[in-house]
Amino acid sequence: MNAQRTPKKKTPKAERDHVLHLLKNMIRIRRLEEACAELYSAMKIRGFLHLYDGQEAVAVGVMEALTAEDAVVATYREHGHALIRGISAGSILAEMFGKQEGCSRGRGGSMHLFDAKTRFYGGNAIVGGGLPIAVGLALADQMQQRPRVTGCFFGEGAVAEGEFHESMNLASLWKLPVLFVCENNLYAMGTALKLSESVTDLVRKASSYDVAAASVDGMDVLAVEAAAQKAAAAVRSGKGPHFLECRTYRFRAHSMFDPELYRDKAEVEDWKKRCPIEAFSKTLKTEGLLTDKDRQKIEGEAAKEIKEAVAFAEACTWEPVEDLTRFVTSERRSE
Amino acid sequence: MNEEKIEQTIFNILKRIAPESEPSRLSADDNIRRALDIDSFDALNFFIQLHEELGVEIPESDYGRLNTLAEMRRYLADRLD
Amino acid sequence: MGEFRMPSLGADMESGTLLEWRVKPGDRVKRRDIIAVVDTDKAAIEVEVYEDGVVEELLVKPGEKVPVGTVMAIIRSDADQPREAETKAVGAEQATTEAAPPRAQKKEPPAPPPESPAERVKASPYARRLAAEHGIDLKTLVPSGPHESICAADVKQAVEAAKAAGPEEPPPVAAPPRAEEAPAAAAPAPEEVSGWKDPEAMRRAIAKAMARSKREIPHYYLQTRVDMRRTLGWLESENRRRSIKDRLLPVVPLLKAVAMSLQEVPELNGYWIDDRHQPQEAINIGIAISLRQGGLIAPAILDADLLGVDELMAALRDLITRTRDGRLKSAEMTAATITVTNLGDLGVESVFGVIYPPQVALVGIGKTMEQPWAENGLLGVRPVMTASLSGDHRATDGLQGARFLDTLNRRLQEPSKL
Amino acid sequence: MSPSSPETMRRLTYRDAVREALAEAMRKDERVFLMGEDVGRYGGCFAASKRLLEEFGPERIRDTPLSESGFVGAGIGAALGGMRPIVEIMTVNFSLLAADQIMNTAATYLHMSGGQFNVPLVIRMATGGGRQLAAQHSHCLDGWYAHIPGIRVVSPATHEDARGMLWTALQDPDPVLIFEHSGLYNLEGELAADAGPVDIDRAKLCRPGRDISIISYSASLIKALEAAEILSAEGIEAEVIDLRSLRPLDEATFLSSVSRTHRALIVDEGWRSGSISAEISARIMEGVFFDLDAPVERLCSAEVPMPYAKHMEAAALPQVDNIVELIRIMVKTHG
Repeated sequence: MNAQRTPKKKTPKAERDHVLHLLKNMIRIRRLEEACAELYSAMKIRGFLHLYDGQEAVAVGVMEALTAEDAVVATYREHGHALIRGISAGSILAEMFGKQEGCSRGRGGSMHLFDAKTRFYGGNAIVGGGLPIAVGLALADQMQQRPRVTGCFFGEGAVAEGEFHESMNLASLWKLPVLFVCENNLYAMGTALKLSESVTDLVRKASSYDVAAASVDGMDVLAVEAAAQKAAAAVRSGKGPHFLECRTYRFRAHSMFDPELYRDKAEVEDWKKRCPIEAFSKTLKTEGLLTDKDRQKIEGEAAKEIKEAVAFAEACTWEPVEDLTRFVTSERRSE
Repeated sequence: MNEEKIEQTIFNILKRIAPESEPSRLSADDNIRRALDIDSFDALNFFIQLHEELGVEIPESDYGRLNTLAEMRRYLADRLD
Repeated sequence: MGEFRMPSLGADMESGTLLEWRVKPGDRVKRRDIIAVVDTDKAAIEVEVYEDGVVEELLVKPGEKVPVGTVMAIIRSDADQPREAETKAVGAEQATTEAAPPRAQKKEPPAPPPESPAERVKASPYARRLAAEHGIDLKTLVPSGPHESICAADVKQAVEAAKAAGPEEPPPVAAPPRAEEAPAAAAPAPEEVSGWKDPEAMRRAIAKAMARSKREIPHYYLQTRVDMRRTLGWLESENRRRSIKDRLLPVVPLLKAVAMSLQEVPELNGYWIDDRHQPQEAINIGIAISLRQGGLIAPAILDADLLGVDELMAALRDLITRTRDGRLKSAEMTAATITVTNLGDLGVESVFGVIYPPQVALVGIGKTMEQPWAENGLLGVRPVMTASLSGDHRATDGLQGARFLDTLNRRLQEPSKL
Repeated sequence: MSPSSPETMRRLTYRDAVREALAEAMRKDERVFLMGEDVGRYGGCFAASKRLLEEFGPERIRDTPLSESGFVGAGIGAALGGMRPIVEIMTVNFSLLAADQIMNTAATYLHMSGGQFNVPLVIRMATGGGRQLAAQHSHCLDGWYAHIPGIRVVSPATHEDARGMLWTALQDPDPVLIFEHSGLYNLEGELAADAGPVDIDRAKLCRPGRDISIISYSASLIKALEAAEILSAEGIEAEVIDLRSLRPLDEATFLSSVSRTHRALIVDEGWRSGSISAEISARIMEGVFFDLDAPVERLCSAEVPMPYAKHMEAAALPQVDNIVELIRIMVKTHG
């Protein structure tokens, strides 16, 4: 798990290990998602599958600001968050295979990754539904005087939901320790932000609830990390909730069954030029922090991790059908 | 309710439980369970029916005092007045 | 050598139509390149390839609709040699199987002769059951129930009337004999077994089953003495709270303990069939019930492990009543996975029972009686019951049997958990 | 069942019983807190939490904004975070604003997470009609919630249950919905001085009888008992069963009753179509068909949104007279 760090300077020559660690985490996510796409086409993974390609800098940067004690609430596009939070690629893939060794025993699938050990509260597939949960987790921390932060990820589509507004208000009203991370990738499925919001400046919306709010380039992992560190430190010190908009873009379709009729190919290509992995690599090379050999080593390790994870998931087992009705109510109550 | 009526009720129930027997031939001090080959399930049924017909609630701890016709007549008469 | 297959692009996608190839044979492709456009029911979707190599052959033409998984192209990876196209038509057959399978000739079953409304008697299910039990013809009754239906009261009245008229009422168990199999034998039985055959036939059936058991099954026997103080104390306090009709018989906690112990020692619960030990998941406890007219039968309480003590008592009462009335269901006759025989009522101290084939164990319950009992160096008087186990040595060994009796004993020391 | 002596009994309203239960729970377990609209300074819409603010303070008697989805979700989060929240929703109609959180989150978390995250949350709400509150404050949706696996649904009809169910519900590891009928709050009744927790999953035989089983719950139970009293004078002995819990349904109790009386009437304030009464009727058919001496009958609310006018509302709800008349027909025999 990531130790809490103080914010870093933009030219972190002394931080070579750290920047390589960030780069590697983004590459790990990318390779995991590529494997998912392939396994979906091969029918190993079913249901809805939402991939994170392009947005890696957000999960990687924000997770640096959270400690093991903190909680994470995520959405249905959460493979990357789960992986960086510390859930193994093997148990993530096993979950998507529907195997009982999966992190949710195969009961959740791609959209519902859960893990008690890392306080990872899903995998919530109702847009906006996770926000009140994060508010409640923070309320419990506040009432029990625990200096924890609840990191709550959601897309800009959730901003149109009533639960966004109810949660902003509650968190601000009660000064709750929530770090709201809005991943603005410009499209709620296929509807552009400008076609669904009268006010497209999301920071203004959060500010209207007196929630401290900022916007950051979500394609720049160092910028995300710095902003998240600052926000998390404020939240942890009892200053109430923070809202961080990360402007980002998803490179792939919304889900596997999406012909992408709603956006221009050119737009996608433009954003791809700002790929958080390649752009960061380039900067690091220029600054002499990354060599081709470093990159090869990272790629090799990531490929090995994912390859082993796929093999693990393949070897996992199916839960017996007799167990179908388990986990509807708790077993320690029902005798 | 008089003892004769009680006895008739007991006979009727026993006859239902052990149709091949002739309860009226029992003597007052015969052990009924042994004489009519009544097992614990039949015995429970006997008490249930006695309860239904006479409305007497017999605690389990009293079962041991109800082995013979004479004992039953006395016990029930005490509770039925 | 790689095969590029029609991908599955959604949980509900069964097939897709190739719209265009973005590559031609000889083209070099890289992992994640878009090489084809496929039309699904929803829209045209670009499809990527997952390996590096050279397109060797395209097997599906634009416009063709093929099922998910059909090989659409052969990609030669750099390590492969070029090859002859011997298996090129892998997907061709699937590609042409779009035609609907020949429709089976649907044959209408002959219509049953229409029942005239006048013949149909309107009677409640309960009234029908009572009428069947007492041999009353519903057509002879005057309906007084709701919706002009015959209700139970109508049947009861007819039964009373018949009693008053004729003194010679046949006992209910004397229904005509039917050719049933032996108790617990695995023969198919009718839906409901009504009435028992004459004592001689039953005797012969028992003789057959028991002789087979002693001939084929190498029995081993174990027994243990169980301090029943806690169980009886628990039972007494339970029964004190209950009205007569809800009281539990002492055999009920015993059955519950047996069922729970079988969960822990499942080897004893099941069959020996086809030279093979076949433990069963369902715990159906056969209860040896003696019949007043002689003989015995061991129908089963199904899924006894899933029943609480009250349900178990209800099931037992129901089973005994119906056994003695001759109204058992076929499943109850054949489904027992183990048998419990309780001879304690008759003062027998311990039982060494004969296993009902194809079961592999039988539990014997003796009389509970006060006996001297030493514990922690002190001598006291306790109600003691001897439990025994007859085991089929082909299926299990004394170790399992011993574990079972030990578990049973422990269960009976914690009656509140039953 | 044992009759307590008069000096240990006392008279109080159903509302008082609810309030006592709340106060006791707060005193016994400091993780317990009450949250909802106007529960604090106002004292609760139905005055169930009157003066609790003085004893427990605004942290634990927590007024919320009008954000049902937000604060029910926050209750779920707080439960996940180790608290034992009691969330009050003013009326069942308002609970529909939080239906997403109840159904998509509270009821699913344990299962989606493969058994990792249980939600020990209690939600109380007022239900039912009879007070001329018209079509947006009067419905009886207890049975509607009973459709959902993953939650428990209880409907206390008696003072004993109003007093005793809350604590047991708080001990349950899973979400429990408690429906308090608004028509019962003012009802006075007897309660033992030492009344305490009661089970929340068994039906209860309230009145023995041989001729027919009346199966009911909540305020309809009171009407059923009144009807049974009237019928008794005519020689018809109705057995009355209080379901108490609608999920799980204790079918053993009502099936055993029907198998003795051979007739069943279900009185349910919910609408007839797709109701809990339909479920009970089906289970009777499945379980004891051959014991039935008459078709199972149901008395439900008329299938209209609740009208305002007093006489119309009365006609829409099952009433004592309806019960009496229907039973007279059902048990009609040779006489």
